[in-house]
Amino acid sequence: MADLSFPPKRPSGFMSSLGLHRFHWLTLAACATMLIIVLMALAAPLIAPHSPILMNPGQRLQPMSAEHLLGTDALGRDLFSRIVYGARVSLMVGAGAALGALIFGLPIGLISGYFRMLDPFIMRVMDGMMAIPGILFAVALIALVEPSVPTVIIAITIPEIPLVVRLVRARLLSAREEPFVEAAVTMGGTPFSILVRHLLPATVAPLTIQLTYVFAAAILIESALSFLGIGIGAETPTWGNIMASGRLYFAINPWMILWPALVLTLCLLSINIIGDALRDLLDPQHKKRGA
Amino acid sequence: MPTNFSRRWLTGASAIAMGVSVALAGLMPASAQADTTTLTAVMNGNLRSLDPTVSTAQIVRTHGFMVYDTLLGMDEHYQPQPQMAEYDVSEDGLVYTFTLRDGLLWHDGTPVTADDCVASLERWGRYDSTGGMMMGVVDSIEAISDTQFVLTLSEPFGHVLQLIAKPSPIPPFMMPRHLAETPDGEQIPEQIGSGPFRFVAEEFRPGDRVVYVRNDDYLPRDEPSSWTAGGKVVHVDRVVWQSMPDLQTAINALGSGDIDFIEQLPHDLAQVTAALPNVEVGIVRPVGMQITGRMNHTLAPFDDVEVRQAALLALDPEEMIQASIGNPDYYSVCASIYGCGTPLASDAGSEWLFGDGRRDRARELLAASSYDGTPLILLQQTELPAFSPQPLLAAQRLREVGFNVEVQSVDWQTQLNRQNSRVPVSEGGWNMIFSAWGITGIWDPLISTVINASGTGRAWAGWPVDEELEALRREFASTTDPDAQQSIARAVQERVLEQVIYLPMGEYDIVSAWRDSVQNMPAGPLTLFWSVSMSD
Amino acid sequence: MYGFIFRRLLSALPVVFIIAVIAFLLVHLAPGDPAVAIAGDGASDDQIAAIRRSLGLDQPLPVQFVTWLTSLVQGDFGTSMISRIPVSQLILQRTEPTVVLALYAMTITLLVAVPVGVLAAWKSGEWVDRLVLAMSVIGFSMPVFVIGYLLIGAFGTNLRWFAVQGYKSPGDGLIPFLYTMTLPAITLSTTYIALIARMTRASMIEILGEDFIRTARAKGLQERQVLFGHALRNAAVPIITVIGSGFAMMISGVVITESVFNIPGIGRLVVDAVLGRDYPLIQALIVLTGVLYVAINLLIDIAYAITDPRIRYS
Amino acid sequence: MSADIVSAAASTVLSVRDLSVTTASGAAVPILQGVSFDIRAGQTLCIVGESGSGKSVTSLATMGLLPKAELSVTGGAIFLDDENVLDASPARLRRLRASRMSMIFQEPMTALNPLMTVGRQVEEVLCYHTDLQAGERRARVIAALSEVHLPNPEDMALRYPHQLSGGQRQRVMIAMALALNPRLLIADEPTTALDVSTQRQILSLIKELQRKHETAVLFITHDMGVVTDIADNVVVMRKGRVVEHGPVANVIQAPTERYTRKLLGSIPSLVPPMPREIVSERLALEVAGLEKTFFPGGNPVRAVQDVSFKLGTGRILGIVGESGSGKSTVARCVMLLERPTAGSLVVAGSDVAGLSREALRMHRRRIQMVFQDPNRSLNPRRKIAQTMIEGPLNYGAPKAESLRKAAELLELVGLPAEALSRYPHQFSGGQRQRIAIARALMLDPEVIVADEAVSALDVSVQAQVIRLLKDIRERLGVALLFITHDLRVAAQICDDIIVMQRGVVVESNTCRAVLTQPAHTYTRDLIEAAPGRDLDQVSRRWESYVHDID
Repeated sequence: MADLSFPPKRPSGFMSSLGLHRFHWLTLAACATMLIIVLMALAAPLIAPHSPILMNPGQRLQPMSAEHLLGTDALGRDLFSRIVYGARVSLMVGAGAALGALIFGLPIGLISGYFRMLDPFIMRVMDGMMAIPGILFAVALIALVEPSVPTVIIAITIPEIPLVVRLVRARLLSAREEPFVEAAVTMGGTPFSILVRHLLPATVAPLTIQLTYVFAAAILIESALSFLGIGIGAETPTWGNIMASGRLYFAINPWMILWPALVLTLCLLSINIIGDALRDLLDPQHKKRGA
Repeated sequence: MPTNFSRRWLTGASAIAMGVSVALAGLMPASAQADTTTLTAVMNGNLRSLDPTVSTAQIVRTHGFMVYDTLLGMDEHYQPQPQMAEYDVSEDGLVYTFTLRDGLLWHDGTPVTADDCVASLERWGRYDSTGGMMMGVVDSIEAISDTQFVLTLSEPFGHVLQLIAKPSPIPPFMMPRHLAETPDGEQIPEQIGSGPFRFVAEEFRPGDRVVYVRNDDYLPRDEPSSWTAGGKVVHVDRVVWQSMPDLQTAINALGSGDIDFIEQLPHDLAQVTAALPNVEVGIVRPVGMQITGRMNHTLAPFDDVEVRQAALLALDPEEMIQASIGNPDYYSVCASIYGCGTPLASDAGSEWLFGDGRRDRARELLAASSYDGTPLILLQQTELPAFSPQPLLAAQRLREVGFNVEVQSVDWQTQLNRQNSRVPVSEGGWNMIFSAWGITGIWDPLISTVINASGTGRAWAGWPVDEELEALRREFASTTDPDAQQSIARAVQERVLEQVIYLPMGEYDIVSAWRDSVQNMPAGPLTLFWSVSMSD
Repeated sequence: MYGFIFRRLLSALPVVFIIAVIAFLLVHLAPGDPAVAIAGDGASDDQIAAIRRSLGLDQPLPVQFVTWLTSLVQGDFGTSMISRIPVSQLILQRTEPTVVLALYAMTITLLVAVPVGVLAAWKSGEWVDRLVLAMSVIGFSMPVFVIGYLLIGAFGTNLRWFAVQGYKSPGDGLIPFLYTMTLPAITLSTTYIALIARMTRASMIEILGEDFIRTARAKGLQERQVLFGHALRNAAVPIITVIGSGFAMMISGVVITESVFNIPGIGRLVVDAVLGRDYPLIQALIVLTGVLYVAINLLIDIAYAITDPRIRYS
Repeated sequence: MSADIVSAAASTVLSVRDLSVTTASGAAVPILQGVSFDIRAGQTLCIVGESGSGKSVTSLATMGLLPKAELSVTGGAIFLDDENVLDASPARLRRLRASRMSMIFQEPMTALNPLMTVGRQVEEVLCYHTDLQAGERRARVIAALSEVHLPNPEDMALRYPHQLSGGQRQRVMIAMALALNPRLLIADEPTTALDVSTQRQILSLIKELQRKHETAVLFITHDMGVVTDIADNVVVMRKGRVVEHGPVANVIQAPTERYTRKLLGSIPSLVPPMPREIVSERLALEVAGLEKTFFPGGNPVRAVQDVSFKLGTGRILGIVGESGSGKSTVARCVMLLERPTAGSLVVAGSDVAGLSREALRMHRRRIQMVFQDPNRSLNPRRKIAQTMIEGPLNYGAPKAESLRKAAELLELVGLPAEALSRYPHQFSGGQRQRIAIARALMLDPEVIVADEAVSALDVSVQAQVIRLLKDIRERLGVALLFITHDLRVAAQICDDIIVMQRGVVVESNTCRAVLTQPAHTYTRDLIEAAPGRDLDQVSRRWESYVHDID
């Protein structure tokens, strides 16, 4: 028969496509930066020369020196050590928000996309949640409850949930129309088996991409909340509250804000670049469209 | 403020090419109010509530002194002086007769009557805790004519005049009767006083700006101005309180001439601010603020005096104040719970605050005490820089002597909310807070709410109970002899420190900054806007 | 067309109701007591209890909700618990600066982002495109307040080209307005420019791959006409949609920008209201921004229907 | 084929000489190699070839519309009236477009700007290339629209593309292309997306206008039938090269190349083979009074009305009709992917129309489906093995046994068993459709519904798949409901045919009867409109070449 010629066996599937040769150098640099930041967070006690919380009122507002690489803050705490430890909470907030958005957004999105009866109600509630600006919600919730790492994560996560729900639902609705899903129906698939085998996998790629952006957004919002004075407590260093506490001293020593801002920006830049790379990788159609 | 704007614009324009600036300056709007002098000030805190009889917030009190007047004023020697009224005391010290000055008018044009003042005093007595104490011994207050009223005591009380003259925490401001009779719990509906400034309600934007204009009908006394006493002569047409939540922004604005005065400068920035051209930095409030730590006496472990003592001994007042103020020029440390250098100041009980080996004693005391290692909750407010570092430093020092501490950072309003709640720690309660009290609010044992140890709702958050201390305060109240007052004050101080009613953690000056066009800023227990003038 | 608008309006109603419910619950279920905030530091229990009674905070929650919703429907937002000024008046006082700031920022955004996005799409894959992409990612990654501080430091304090803080309305004259509001507007628009330039690029690239663009080129049209006459109009729908959904983003930018530049707008009112526990004000602000969001997206849907005859005629 | 570049004769409008195109990025993969041909004024040259042959690239290169980032011309010349367009500046090229050469495209749906009235789109050509005043332009637009026989041209000019039918849109495209009487018209598969009757009208319109304006036409198509109907000369292309080139009569009647013969041999004949005997009286599927009404936006649309038919075991029943005739809705109702509004559905003796959800699931195994687009009917994330055994696993079959069966069935459809461990994207379109057929067989169904199952395939692959389906029917005795718009395909595979028009059955009979003695005018029109009626004998002559290995 004519079309029996097989194409050569090419690497297939997601894992093998992770071959590094497929990445732009920028993506590799972003991955390396994130790796360094994650390592910095994990090995903070080994890296930081000082305690991030021990104060020394006699050593306030010191300039950069061998003893204090980036100087000290208004309480005489070592700025470099605080930035190193700050990576912990900032990453935790990002990961927590991404995970939270996934844990709540995915099931709600699946329910909404699959059980059409509930869909109008769920979507109206989601519309209502979307209509309230995230920062307004977070500011209100944190100020009204109590600022702690979990509260901040919850306050940042909740406004992200509707976005995830909409994404999952939209993906599900379009996947339902795919002939291969109809084929699964004709082959006697149960709603559950179709959901697990055909619909859920279709949401993985867009969801992964979306979650990287949630991750970045969460870190950014945490810093904004700290800036407004309603973030995580001052004992726990976060990049946001380091900047917030440096705010008063911008005229004396702008680096108290600029160093953490630099690290924060680098981190977010890396996450965004990784998100874009994932999009190119996991959503080839999008790549074709060029975004 | 087109005038201000023009000035700033010209400053800015000098930086760019001359030709361009000349061309652009031609486009500037003409100054509409060039002959009006306006003093624009950035105050510490936002004026949200306007009722100075209800709120103890300092900004509301400052507002009170703009719009309202008091029967008596307090001069720089802490002495009561006639202001709206002259007074006369009977031989036995039980009958006080007040006679209003002639020509006093409310801002709505009606004359001030004795009736109004009686109602105002009664309202004050219901809200001010020390005022309430005095009302306990007042037999009657009655108007005997339009300009005279009589206050009769049922038993001797040594501080009637001081309380009526006191500038803190709730001064007895005079207002028309219909305002003074606003039901309890409600704020007065409008701002009508007899003070040197009128409040411009139409221009009030909470959180943004408050506008006052000179009260042209005000009759200043003839004596020279001294604190809240003497002649309140106003030389500016308008005073605008501009909110600037970001102090860095405020300093930028002062440098560019957008504003004329910053009430409270972060101490760390005093130097850079002073270096700005045409800007001066100084102290207009010679009585400063005391950093006050407070334990919750109703909850374990601080219901045990030995644990409280251990905590007090673990802390070093010098270091605590240094943590937020830094520059030694701007702070002082003393044992006095009445403020350093006040008439009643002494070093009684100073061994609790100073000396070597306190740390070790703290450790021993704690080890022997009932403390079981339960984590303490320290609230840290993050908004007001003067006393936001102390909880962090305290936590560090307390940990070093064996306490288990958790710091919870909150905004200022949250701290207020939580400090006023007596619930257990598990339900959002607290063990220790830090705040700052103006010296005028603590400068004698009677006025000072901080040492109110009645355990009732009239005490400040923390609700200490100490009958011996209360007995001393009552004794102080009824004593009129200055020497006896001195010795009772010493005893009170010793008792306060020994029982660790609260933690006096040093005193700081309030550093202000102003444009050099602002002249003769008056000294006072609060920032006052009479006497000041502006040059071009 | 009218049927379409009517249907959209109808579907917006339950959303508005849900916004109201969320706003009320958020404020009332959380701990925190406005009475304490009014009384200030050093207030006694008795004073606080009296204030609480006078504010109606001792009523059961459902009663408070019904009372609030009833007056809300009648257009009465209540009175600020803190300053005792009607909430509507407080909000009106603050509306102009925010609207002016937002419009100025939006003007800058559209003037910059759309041409830049079109350029990037046209030169897709070339260095201009990469530069635009890189700038947009950086724009996303910088906290708004850092951008604000950098701009103040460079153009305010150092070069003295612009004011460092404050608000001037366009009524104060064009030059004072530009002098004061340009830095805040740039600060606010940075993230937006990044977003919309990116969206424009993506949307344009998609449209430029469409058959009718090939038709337009086959007709011999110039690239300018192809890009702006044919492609941009078709690409506009997703761009406009982003402007709508980015509204929430703008609000968060406004909150920060107004704090940094000391602009007496809604953003700062939000923070003040929350920190002061001013329940009626918080609720009103949440409901109003929510309704505004719904309204803007409604308008965008209608604008969408107007640009696209396929919707208009169905 | 002469490779030497000679100056084109005076009457030659387009002369392509030795044109070579490669991919622009990465390794330069050749797309076109040494393509040469000429077209003279008033003549039509057809380029015919299967997908990937490079026929569209040739046309885009001529217009200067190659996507620069992807493809680049590496050699040769394209003379338009002695001017080498490859050397023309971008500005000159823009001038040439529409005025000297213009182009119409395959998809009239997407080739027009949806946000602009069609009149405005035609006017744009005049705006850019002429100095006419607004009033004159408008008159010219109306004239151009009436020249392509659009009714009410004044009214049409104000309409948006979505308000026109597919045929009308293509007429607008032609009006736009010919508005300035260009010397050359390039038509890239202009009728592929249209129904046969519309196709016939558009082809005659192009011929009419060509005769009127002496236009040279470069016509690109994959359909040999269209070629015989309109071409003067033919270029047969394959994998970027010209395989055969000459006057249409020569190429069709006496092809010299094997590939041309194979193409010709693959064309299904409109004359059905002799009917097969009915081997079993058993009915696999019986449909009676089937109705389906949709409610888009609240208004009822009766997509299918009173459709009844019987399908015996081992038989193939074709449903033919143009787009919108309701044939696919019938298929979806039979599969119960749509619940019918009314009617009965009896599969192997049991009525299934009103089954409960679980009973329905148990029923589904007896009737399976092959979808139109093999790219989308296999889950791209799942291996062939997973896709194949999904059905049996759903019904509780053991995995090992299912895998064995999958391997057997793959072999049956002509694929090796190791295909099981691969992903769909590793196969060609034809291979994927074979897999889809094998999958449908996994559950031993009584009936297979094939909805346009060969429409998306190249003609040579199509012939192979048709043969496979017939073969399977022969070996397994399964009944086949075959939905198609292509009468030629239906003629080759069906035992019986029902013809549908606007939701109703207009004719129903044996295949031979329907195609040789159509009773209904609609059927007659359909047969009439099928292009290349005289190809049948040619096609039969080269039938044996269909199975050439490429």
